[in-house]
Amino acid sequence: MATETAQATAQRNGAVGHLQVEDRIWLLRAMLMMRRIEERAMSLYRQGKVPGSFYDGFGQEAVSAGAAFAMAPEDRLCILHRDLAAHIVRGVTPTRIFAQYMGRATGITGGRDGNVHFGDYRVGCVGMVSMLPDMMLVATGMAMAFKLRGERRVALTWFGDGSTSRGDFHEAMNWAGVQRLPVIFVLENNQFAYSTPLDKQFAVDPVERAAGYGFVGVTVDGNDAEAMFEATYEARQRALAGEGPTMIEAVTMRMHGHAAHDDMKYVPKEMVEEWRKRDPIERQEARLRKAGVDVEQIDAEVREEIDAAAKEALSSPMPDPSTATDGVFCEGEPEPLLDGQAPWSGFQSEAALEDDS
Amino acid sequence: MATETAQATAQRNGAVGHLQVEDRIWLLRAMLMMRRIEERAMSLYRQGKVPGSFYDGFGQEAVSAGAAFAMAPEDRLCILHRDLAAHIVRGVTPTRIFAQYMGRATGITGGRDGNVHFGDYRVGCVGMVSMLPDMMLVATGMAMAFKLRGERRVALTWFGDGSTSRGDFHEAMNWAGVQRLPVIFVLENNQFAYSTPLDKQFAVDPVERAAGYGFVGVTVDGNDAEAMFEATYEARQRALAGEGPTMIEAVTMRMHGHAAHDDMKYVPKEMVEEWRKRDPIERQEARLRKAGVDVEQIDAEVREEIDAAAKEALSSPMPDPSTATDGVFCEGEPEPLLDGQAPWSGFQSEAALEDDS
Amino acid sequence: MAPLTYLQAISAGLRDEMREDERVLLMGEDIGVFGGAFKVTDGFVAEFGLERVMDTPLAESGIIGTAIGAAVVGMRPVCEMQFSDFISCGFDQLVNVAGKMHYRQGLAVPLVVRLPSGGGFSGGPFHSQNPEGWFMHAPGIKVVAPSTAEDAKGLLHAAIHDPNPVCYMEHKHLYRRVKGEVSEGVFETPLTARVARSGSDLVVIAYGAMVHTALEATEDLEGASIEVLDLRCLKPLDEDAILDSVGRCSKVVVVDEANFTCAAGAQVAALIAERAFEDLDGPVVRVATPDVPIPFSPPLEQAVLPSVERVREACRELLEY
Amino acid sequence: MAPLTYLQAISAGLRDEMREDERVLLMGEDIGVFGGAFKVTDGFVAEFGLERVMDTPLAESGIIGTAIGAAVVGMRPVCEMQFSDFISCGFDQLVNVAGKMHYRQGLAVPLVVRLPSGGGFSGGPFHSQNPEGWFMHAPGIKVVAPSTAEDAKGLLHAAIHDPNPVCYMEHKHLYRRVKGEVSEGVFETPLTARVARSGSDLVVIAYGAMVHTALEATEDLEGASIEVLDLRCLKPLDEDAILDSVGRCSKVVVVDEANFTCAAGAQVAALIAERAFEDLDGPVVRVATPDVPIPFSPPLEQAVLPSVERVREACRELLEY
Ligand SMILES: Cc1ncc(C[n+]2csc(CCOP(=O)(O)OP(=O)(O)O)c2C)c(N)n1
Ligand SMILES: Cc1ncc(C[n+]2csc(CCOP(=O)(O)OP(=O)(O)O)c2C)c(N)n1
Ligand SMILES: [Mg+2]
Ligand SMILES: [Mg+2]
Repeated sequence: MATETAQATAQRNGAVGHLQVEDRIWLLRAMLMMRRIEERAMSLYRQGKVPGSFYDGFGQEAVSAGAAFAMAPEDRLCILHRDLAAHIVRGVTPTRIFAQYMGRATGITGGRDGNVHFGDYRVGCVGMVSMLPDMMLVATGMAMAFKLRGERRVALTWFGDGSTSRGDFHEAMNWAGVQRLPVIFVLENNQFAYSTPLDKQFAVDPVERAAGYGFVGVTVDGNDAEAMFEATYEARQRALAGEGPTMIEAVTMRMHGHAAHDDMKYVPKEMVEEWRKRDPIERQEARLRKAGVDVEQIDAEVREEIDAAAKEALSSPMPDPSTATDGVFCEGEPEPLLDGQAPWSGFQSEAALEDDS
Repeated sequence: MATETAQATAQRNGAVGHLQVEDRIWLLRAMLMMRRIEERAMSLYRQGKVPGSFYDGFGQEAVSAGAAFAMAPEDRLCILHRDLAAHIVRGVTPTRIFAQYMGRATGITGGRDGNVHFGDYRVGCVGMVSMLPDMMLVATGMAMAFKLRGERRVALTWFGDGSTSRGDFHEAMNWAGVQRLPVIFVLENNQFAYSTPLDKQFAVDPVERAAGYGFVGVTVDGNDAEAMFEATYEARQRALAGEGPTMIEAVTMRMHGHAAHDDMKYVPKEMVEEWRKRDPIERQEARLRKAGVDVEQIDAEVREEIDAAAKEALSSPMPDPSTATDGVFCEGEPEPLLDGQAPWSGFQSEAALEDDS
Repeated sequence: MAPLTYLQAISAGLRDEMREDERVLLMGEDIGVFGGAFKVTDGFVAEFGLERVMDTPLAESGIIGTAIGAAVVGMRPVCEMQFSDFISCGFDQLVNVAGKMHYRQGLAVPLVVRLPSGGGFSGGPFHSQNPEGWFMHAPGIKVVAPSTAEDAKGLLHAAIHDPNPVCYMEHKHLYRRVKGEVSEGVFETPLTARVARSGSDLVVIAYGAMVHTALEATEDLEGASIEVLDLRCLKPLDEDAILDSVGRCSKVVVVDEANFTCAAGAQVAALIAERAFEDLDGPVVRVATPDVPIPFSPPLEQAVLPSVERVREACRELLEY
Repeated sequence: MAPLTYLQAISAGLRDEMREDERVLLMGEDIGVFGGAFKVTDGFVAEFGLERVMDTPLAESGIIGTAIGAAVVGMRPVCEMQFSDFISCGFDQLVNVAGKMHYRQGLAVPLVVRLPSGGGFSGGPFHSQNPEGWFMHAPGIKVVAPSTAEDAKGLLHAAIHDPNPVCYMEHKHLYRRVKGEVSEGVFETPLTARVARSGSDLVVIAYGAMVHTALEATEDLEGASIEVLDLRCLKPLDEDAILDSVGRCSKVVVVDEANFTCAAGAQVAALIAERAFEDLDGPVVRVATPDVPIPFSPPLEQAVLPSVERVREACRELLEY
């Protein structure tokens, strides 16, 4: 199986134009939410309100927004540390995200885990561990269960260029290929792993390896939310059709340092300049302006929502120290993963059709 | 980089005819030694003289004999559990091998480790651990040191089809590719991993993956010792020329069970029959008969040597229990890896040339 | 009631759970068509099919990691490590992903990892390890270690029904050497210690294979009344049972087969030194394998593994204290 | 003599060893161009070049495994884990390949693994662990844990010159908080314990960051004379020093930051209960982090890590015993 661009496959499958204007607005909104939340979180961090360190995905918003947008409520996701928009798409509220960053009792992990290390099982997500890319195997295992039970569900996870060097990348890719599982691997190639450039991680672009595992690898402009949606949509169709996994390489750029403390001296200025011209949000805004949408209005709404959310989170309580050792073990019945929000209009129409029949 | 057969590259590099008759006899002798030692060890096992379990490489003798034969004294090897001929080529005596199997004080590990889990650092080898394919990383690290120090040396290790599923396979392949290290990875594809057939381990032949790591992958008839030599010879030349790693897939068949206890019910009879016709030793014998060599004589000599070795090993002492806890830590200066035997006539002539100059 | 070997009891337990609950999924290397390196799942494919008795790739991190994924979406995976030694290759997924999941985000990981462990048959450094101590030290993981056929089945039931990751230590040396009456059908052994023999002069605390070593070593010690406490569950540790035995016997020998430093026995001895100090009439004596890889050759292996003689000697000395 | 922070002392030690011995090779993620996540190797590339200060792929098994290969052919690799937590991903290579190599075949593995460990700064469950107990339980591996700047440099020298695999536990919370006089040039700290403060009524045994907690907690305990023993080397354990302190003080509190069960402190307490029983005038008290992942939020983290107050309380109670 040769590598192909998402566009190419898109044409082949005639899978273009899945997005209505409302969907394209949703994508913009999700990306704006991510950016505004992270901007605000960064200033809260500088004010000492966010403990530990802080990681963001500035400039990469399209990767998580576009991919998550193509996933159905019953699908399951492992969201990584540059993928805040995916949490938004699934229905996690900004208030709980701020509370999470600030280690409040009302955050997704209730202060047990930090910053971006979270996932809300109530919306079908399993929170990432720090060890990269361990979640590739967890996602593969979820897909394995779906296949065993004959369920029409797909698992998806993101992972970075650096984490492709870890053994778990290989064990997951190989396992998913051997068992032809309904799983989507989104490689977030943002040019760096902390300070380490690509050529120290691999001699050949990892998307080329998909074929060596027996499935499709596609390369997508990771700064184009709609292209990300299309590629993920197709990957999901393949998975549902029993054609196995897909690896999607989203080519993008980490526009901020690895974490709050990192001044990224090691990144050539020109490189950042180059990529700044390809901002995924400006790109989506331009598209929607052409379509006559008032994007300023949307940003204003987002900012308002974020202000309110931050305020609410700031006034929410810290966890009670007396609960610090609770819940190491589960007692009683395990909580099931619940379905998440799936705002793409296509799902509603599909649902409608099913209701009719 | 596309995959190619050893024959093809052999022609291209005009690298044929490296083997003199004496070399081809050496290859036969090494394979015969391996087979006769393992036959004898198996009967010693059945007599209860070999503790634990016993693994052999019946039918795979060409893989280790041919590859090891292409390595120079100063090269370093990690030999695996189906590769006894490689120990013979490097100069480990049958007596010490029998003593190793029987857990005697005079075995390579002095009874500390068992059966095939050994390697003699005095002949440039690092003994395998059971965890597969951990030694791929150790070999890669040796090659890394050679490159850092600007030494003209190559590291080589073998590993099985099943062990390609482990993360360490990937971490080693990737690391060696990124750093373009002088290391040779010999994939011993013997159709099974214990009872597990290939299609449960990978969807695509792993040799196809070499390109995805940025280096050459070649497929060789693993039952042809001379083809194994040629492919390894070329790989070593590439490594010395700074062209990085090579992965050699030796296609062969595990003709016995995984270990002494395994009746291999899970292997189709016809498959074994098919492969029996391709016995690597008979093949080498046929070649040498054509060349007028008295192969029966060679086998007779080997049997004699093996008889004497087994006898000597049987009379050698068991380790002293009072030493059981000695040597967990190294005290004093580490022992260096020493050079091994390298019987290929090409090395002698090379050496001769150097002496002249 | 039928007399079963320890190994047959594990098989019977697995079969019952597979029949009772279709969420139970067996995963491992060579467990399907071949029936497992030790034949624990022999014949399972015929009854349950290749999908539920899954021959996996040779990839321990993959086995644990995918099992975690299956567990969080409602399966009840039971993973077999071909030898417990190989869990080192799946260590990260087990301690970091499975062990910390529920505490971090309230998501349970009902996962059982079967770990054929222990030495005594010339398995050598890589087929004889007792890794339980590593997992006792990893938060969020339970560890059980049956010593009898009955408990092998009962603890397996408990482990599979537990909503948490459980390391099920099955001692290879007991597989065929230990035989006993095992109740038919499904029953559960509580995650608590068991008094294997009650006594009043001294208690030997052990688990797994060492319970049998302890019983044999103390069968007849010049008429002394020796209690043997079988821990059965190492994490959480049954502290009450330990303190109760020590309170009644006042002298303690703690035995484990694992390497000495930071072993389960160290935790047990430390517990006693802190919480039963006043009950003690002598030092808390430990018998364990020294900090050495398990050698292959019989005379060497016998020299390092805790023997009946060593345990008897330790008890005799302590009785005389 | 110049006052250096704990972190500067580690850097100085590494620099000295790099200058002294060209076989010394530094390997790790982001240690070269970037100078390391904690800037321990800041500026090293300029002096030693990219080859000897190697930015590796993101692959811990690869780092340990290739370092082993380099070590057996004569290099002296010093590997940095970006956080000690990530050693779980290189666990197998360290315990099975490096740890057992010399015993099995007489081949030494002179390898140092630098493990930035410990909590106290909201690092959360994956950036705060203290994994030393796992490696104390693995034969063939040494474990050192400096608590002062002087020892940070001296123990690094000892570790790099040791022909065995050594886990060098550097506590992140001490990096910039601890400062002290450090001798210039190359010197070695022996792998033995150090009396941080001598006393006669009670001894607190600790290592790493907990040494400072212990010193602060016992500075002024109603005039009681409290000894603080800094273990410095956890494997091999300095048993003589421990038994000597206990012999003189008769009361012991063992403190470690690691999770309670099977921690280094369990081994120390068990040692005392077996070998110093007659010297004891009270229970062997332990203070450690309970068996819980280290939570991120400050009030939760403070609640689980051993605090000055908890240690003081434990000492006070034991003194009254
Ligand atoms: C197994 C492992 N080793 C080291 C780290 C420390 N670390 C955190 S993020 C990071 C870089 C990750 O790079 P990449 O995979 O490209 O993801 P990105 O942050 O660029 O999205 C590293 C080395 C880790 N998280 N996991
Ligand atoms: C990491 C690891 N897991 C499991 C095993 C147990 N085991 C020993 S040999 C073997 C099969 C190996 O198959 P392959 O790699 O093809 O080598 P072969 O024996 O066929 O030469 C297995 C599963 C092991 N040695 N290492
Ligand atoms: Mg990246
Ligand atoms: Mg094989």
